[in-house]
Amino acid sequence: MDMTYSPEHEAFRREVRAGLRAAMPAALRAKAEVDAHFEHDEIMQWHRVLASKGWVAPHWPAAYGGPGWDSTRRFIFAEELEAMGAPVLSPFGVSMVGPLLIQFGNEQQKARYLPKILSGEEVWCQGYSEPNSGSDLASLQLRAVDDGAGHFILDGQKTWTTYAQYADHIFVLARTQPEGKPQAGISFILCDMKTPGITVKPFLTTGGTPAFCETWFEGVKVPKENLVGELNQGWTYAKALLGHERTLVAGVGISSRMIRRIKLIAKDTWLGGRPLLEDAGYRAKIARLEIQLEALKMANYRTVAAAQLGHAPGPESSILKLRGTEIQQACFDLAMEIMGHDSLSWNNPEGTIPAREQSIAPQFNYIRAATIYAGSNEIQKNIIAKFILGLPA
Amino acid sequence: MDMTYSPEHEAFRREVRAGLRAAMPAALRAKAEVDAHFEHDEIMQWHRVLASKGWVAPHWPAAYGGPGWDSTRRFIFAEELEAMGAPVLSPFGVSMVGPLLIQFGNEQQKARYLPKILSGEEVWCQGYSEPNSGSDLASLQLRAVDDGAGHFILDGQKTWTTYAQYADHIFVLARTQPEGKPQAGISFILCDMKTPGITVKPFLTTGGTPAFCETWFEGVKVPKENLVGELNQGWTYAKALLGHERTLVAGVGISSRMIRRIKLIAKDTWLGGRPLLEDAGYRAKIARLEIQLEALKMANYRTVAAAQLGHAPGPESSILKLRGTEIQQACFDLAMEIMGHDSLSWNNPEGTIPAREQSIAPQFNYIRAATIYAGSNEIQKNIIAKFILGLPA
Amino acid sequence: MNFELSDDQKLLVDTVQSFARKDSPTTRFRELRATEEGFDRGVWRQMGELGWLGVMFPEAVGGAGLGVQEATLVLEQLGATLVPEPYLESVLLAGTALLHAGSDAQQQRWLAPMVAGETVLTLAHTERQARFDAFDVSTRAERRADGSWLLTGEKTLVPVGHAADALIVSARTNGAQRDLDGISLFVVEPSATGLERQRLEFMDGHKGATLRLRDVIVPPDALLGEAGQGWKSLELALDHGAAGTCAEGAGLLRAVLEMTRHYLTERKQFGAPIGSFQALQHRCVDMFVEVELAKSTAILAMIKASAADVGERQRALSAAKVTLATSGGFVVRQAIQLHGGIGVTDEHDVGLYFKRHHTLSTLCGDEQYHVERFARLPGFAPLD
Amino acid sequence: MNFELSDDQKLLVDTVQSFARKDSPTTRFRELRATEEGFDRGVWRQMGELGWLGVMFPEAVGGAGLGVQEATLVLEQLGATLVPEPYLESVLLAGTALLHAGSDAQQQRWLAPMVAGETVLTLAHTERQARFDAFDVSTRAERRADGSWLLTGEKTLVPVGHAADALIVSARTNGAQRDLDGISLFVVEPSATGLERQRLEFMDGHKGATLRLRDVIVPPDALLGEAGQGWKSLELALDHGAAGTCAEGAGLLRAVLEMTRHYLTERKQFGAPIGSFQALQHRCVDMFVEVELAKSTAILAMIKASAADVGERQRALSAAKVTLATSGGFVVRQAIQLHGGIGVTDEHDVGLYFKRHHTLSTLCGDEQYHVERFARLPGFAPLD
Repeated sequence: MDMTYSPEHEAFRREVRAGLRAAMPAALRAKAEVDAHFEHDEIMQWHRVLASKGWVAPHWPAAYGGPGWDSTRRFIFAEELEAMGAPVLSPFGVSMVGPLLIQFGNEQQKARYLPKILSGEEVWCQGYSEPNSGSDLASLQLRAVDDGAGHFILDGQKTWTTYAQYADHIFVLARTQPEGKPQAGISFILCDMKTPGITVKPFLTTGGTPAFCETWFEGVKVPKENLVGELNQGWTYAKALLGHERTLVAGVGISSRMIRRIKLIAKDTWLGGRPLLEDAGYRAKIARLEIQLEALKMANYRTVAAAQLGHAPGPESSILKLRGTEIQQACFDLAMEIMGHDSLSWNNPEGTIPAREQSIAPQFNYIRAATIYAGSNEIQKNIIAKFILGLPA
Repeated sequence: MDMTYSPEHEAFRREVRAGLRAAMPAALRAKAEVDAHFEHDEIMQWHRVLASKGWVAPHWPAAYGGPGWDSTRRFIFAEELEAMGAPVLSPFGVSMVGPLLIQFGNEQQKARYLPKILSGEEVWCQGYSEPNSGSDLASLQLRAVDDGAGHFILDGQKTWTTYAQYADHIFVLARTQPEGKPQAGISFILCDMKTPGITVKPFLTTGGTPAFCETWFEGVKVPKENLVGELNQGWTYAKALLGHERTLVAGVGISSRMIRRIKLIAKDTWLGGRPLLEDAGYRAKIARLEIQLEALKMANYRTVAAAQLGHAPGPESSILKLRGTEIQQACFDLAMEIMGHDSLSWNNPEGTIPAREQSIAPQFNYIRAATIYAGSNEIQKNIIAKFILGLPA
Repeated sequence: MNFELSDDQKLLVDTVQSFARKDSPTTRFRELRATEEGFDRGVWRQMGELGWLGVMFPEAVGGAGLGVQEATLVLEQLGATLVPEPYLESVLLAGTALLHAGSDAQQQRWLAPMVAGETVLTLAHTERQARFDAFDVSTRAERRADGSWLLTGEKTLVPVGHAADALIVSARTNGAQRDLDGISLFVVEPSATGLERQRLEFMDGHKGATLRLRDVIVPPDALLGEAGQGWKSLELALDHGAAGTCAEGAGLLRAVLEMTRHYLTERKQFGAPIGSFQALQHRCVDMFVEVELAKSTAILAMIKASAADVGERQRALSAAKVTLATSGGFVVRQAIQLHGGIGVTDEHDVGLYFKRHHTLSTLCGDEQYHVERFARLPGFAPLD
Repeated sequence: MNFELSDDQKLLVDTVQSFARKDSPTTRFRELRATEEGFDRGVWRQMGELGWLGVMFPEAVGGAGLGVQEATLVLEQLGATLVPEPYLESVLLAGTALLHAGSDAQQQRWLAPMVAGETVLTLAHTERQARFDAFDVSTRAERRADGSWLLTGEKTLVPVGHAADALIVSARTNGAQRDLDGISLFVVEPSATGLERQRLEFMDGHKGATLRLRDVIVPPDALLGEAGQGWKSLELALDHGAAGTCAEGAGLLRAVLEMTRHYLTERKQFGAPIGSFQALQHRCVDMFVEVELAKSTAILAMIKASAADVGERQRALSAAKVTLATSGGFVVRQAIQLHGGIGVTDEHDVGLYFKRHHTLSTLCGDEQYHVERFARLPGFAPLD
């Protein structure tokens, strides 16, 4: 067992680090330095920068425009992105519908959609959850009815359609068969957001940003060629996607960067006439959190190393989302605690509180969603209890 | 709202404090001072001391030998006992079968048993749990069959019969009707431990003491007059008992004394060249635990004060066992932590570690039972979810 | 020992509760958080007329001559529906300082109109380097030849600082920066020249200001009490404020529990109310336990806030503040988790309670501050 | 980056695992804990013959010339069934000290017979006032005219102290009590006059002794390395020991999880296996998560225990020790809780694992010690 990277991988790290630093526009770099919040257009700007280097979709096969990296290189690249505090790309195109089309789409669909996902010309959003179908996603009710004239007619409502207001396309899970086992009657359909009958209404999160939308479909006419794979197999496709790139869901790099940020805040915060970072009690609090992250990081490395050897993810990989999101929340809890009175400030003009603290309070609120979205942690526990521990039903 | 006691109650406190101090034999006092473990015969010695003062059973009606105190006096008395680290009396006679007989027994039963419970001449144990009936107590299988000649014949096995090896009598829940709802076929039966067919086998707890026994019944012949109340109503009687004296289950006084003990240990423990009690980090750990106890203490006071006014226990009383036992465990966790290497010592000769630390390690192990016995904390939560929060089944 | 409310207290609580539920549901808070002031001076006046603002002040200033217990009982009810009027700041914090340190004339001038609901007050003590040590004062006040005072310094993130008709400002008249001695309290009116108020948004939707005092001149009678002797009054004000946060927190947490219980009963997934799933049931029970503990320590705080012995008072208040932060922190976090996605939308109330809880935990000393204070008090020593 | 075992490691692990499962189930531990020594010298000899005791030592003393990684892999397997032979003390702790500080001759004399399984060793560094600061040494050693050394002091609660054929004792040859400089390591044999060993029971069923050194005279060659320069070796020995506790703990915790999982599947109440109740399922998942984290940091410890950079080594080891204590503490506590009543009987194994976990968490520095050490290491500084 060893934790060193091969010389080739070390060289790769140096190369992408230098490449990323050189490529990042000054305005983004300035924001990254104080971990400021990135707006949608800044994220897309960064998307185009990465696209110009062919680095938008590390996990796509080279045939579709991926850089052809092995899994360790992909992990190193992600670590470097996170370490520099780069904007996080919208996952819906690059990480979700893209890989799904590569695996299950037909050639026309791939040719039509993949290049524009890579280039950033087209932005995607996801239509999974509905007001009455959250944890119980398979109960979804948005209907897609074959009109016998080459179209599906979509009727219903999606919610939590993140950044739908900026999206050119949406991929939806729709009910194409009302009878039988709920999972068996769902299809995966692509839909142009400009199609008549679609209404998007952004709503504020507790973080104060319009991250989510409600999206209504009323008689929305979608060409049948927008069906991905086979009719009524959408659930299978969506599930297949869930296992992808588990090592990224832990958010280890993001939390590492956050702990660094906490320490820098602590250095500039006063307690008893000296920097709070020098207080033994607070040092211990930060250390405990950092140790939790070290443990998770090791579980993550184990998964990465197994992937590099082509092994299936081990049981340790199933804890990554669960514990990773808890640690993300704990980071913001601790940051808010350390900020003291500053933590009460909300989106005030620059200079009210230090720049590095500015986006903490909104994120402290929004990060509560981390243990809810992408399969709530309770659902994750149900899955582990059943499929990994084999506990009786 | 106020937290002062009436002058009468304050006078009462002074009186019982002085009375208890004067009455406690020197050998017991010496052990209490360092919170040493009391053996069964020492507990019974203390029982007889209290009996001589009429203070064994504060909650019994005066007609049966209780001192006639109001609920606040009873609480004060318990506080004083706990504060002085007095041995805790065996509850099976005084707190369990005694009150049950007073409420549901007939005159002959009361006359036969109550005086000897008070005097300590007869020791009782409890036969509830069975190997396959723990949390699901109502599934118990020990049979009591009417032999048509004035007896029940008992066959089966009880377990966790605490201190059965010292007991003169046992009260059992026995199945007198095999059909129908399990709860409806259970009777409450008293049994002399010298009856032929009873076998008692003490077993060690993880604390290293033989606190528990397994008790087998093979053709044990019990006079039918030993049935308490009506046939098949035993479950109702046992349940009625559960609500009694909730304010004592929190163990607030015991935990208060334990926190004092932790501080005294911390004072005599070295860390970095000075007493550990002077270390800010450990002070904070102790303070956090003490604050948890303060909160519980207030919930306890609320229950006591409501009882004094004759009100039914409020919702706060249902948290007492749950949180009280968690705090008891946390006390021993912290004591062990503070003891450092001393916590590894196990029943070694005096002088190996300080006298005040001597019984901590065994209790640290045994106290794990606190969240299991008397209705595991999981069962408590089921009950609160259903009956207090009214959550759907 | 008695935790029942007196008949008078019961009447007061019922009235305030009925106002909070009927006249000030969270929709009113939502409307007001979008406004410049963040609260309604008309409602404030009404509170004055109903006597709520004066419960803890003497009759001489129009009060009812009751105590902190009654004021915190009012605040507990207001907390349940997030009533945004500045009761905590104006009554418990600034009010205490004026009551304890102010002369009769000063009380007539600044306390009486607040009791009547005509003005709002606030306490401006926070400085960046001080964190929660209110005695760490770098704002300076110098006595001028004519007896007036010259104030210089900055007070950060003062709740209600944007709207207060008078601000109680702590300033150092002598001693080193972290001395208990040498702290003085001054009443500063917003019209004072050299006073800059930068209006601020708070996370919980309340408003405030950072104050910059640049050679602000206040008249001789702006000094409350003796020069340099302000610490005891400031400390008491913050302790009363702490009791207020615990009381408001208790009201808030009960509402959060009820909201969650209700959601668990109504929301269906997998063909059943989600409150029928045992893991969520037990979580809700854990919340219930913490709410009862927070409520119990809030009662402790209400009772002991006026204890004659400072050690006894602070032991109770610190225990309550820590419990508000820890028990309450668990409750509001789990409340969002159990609400699922809807819990992180601004449309749902649970997030508003989450935010307000953070404010209440932070003001007047956070969890760590109070753990450490508790461990330093005389009552912490083991009785040998 | 690779966490697969090499073929040699795999063979070693399989052999030890098979021994632990087949030849040393917990029943063997139960028998031995009732004996005076607490372990079996015959089995120890066998371990020597199989090469397990020498994996991390050079071929010159009969070892395999591998590293700490292999030794901790052995210990991980032994931990799963509570194998009571003193591998941790003899190989990781005392062995490291001898390897790092001893001359060739000293290694031949004391290490070689241990590697062969003929003797057991232990490290005697604990003093009451020192807590986990092993540099806080009050035991004194004075050089006598003839070059021999006179040792005076007390070492408390030394695991294996009752049985060790040679003890590595830390003593101060100069400097103040808490100086890093001036600490020396001596080999003391039990026959030394003036050495009193009071045999002791440990909570986990292991045995040890408190050592009283009353003018114990040891020959000149009992000193390992340079006088006064023992700290680095002692520190390394304790770090290797820490890695050992984490590895043994990882084996132990996996066994505890499996035991609990099995019990949840078998035990029926209310007409169903209790593992079908969601609240208990989620608890078991929480245990699973913590076991994976403890295992992950144990791997980290195994790998970094021999890192050249002390800061890097200690960062990994302290993280692993803290995780062993916190994650492991949760696991063993919940294991007992989920076992219910049977879990607090001495008859059931889960209590034995609970006790051993406490020892492993405590030896070589407890949770708080390692949290603070982690926070003092250079790697803790924020990279600006």
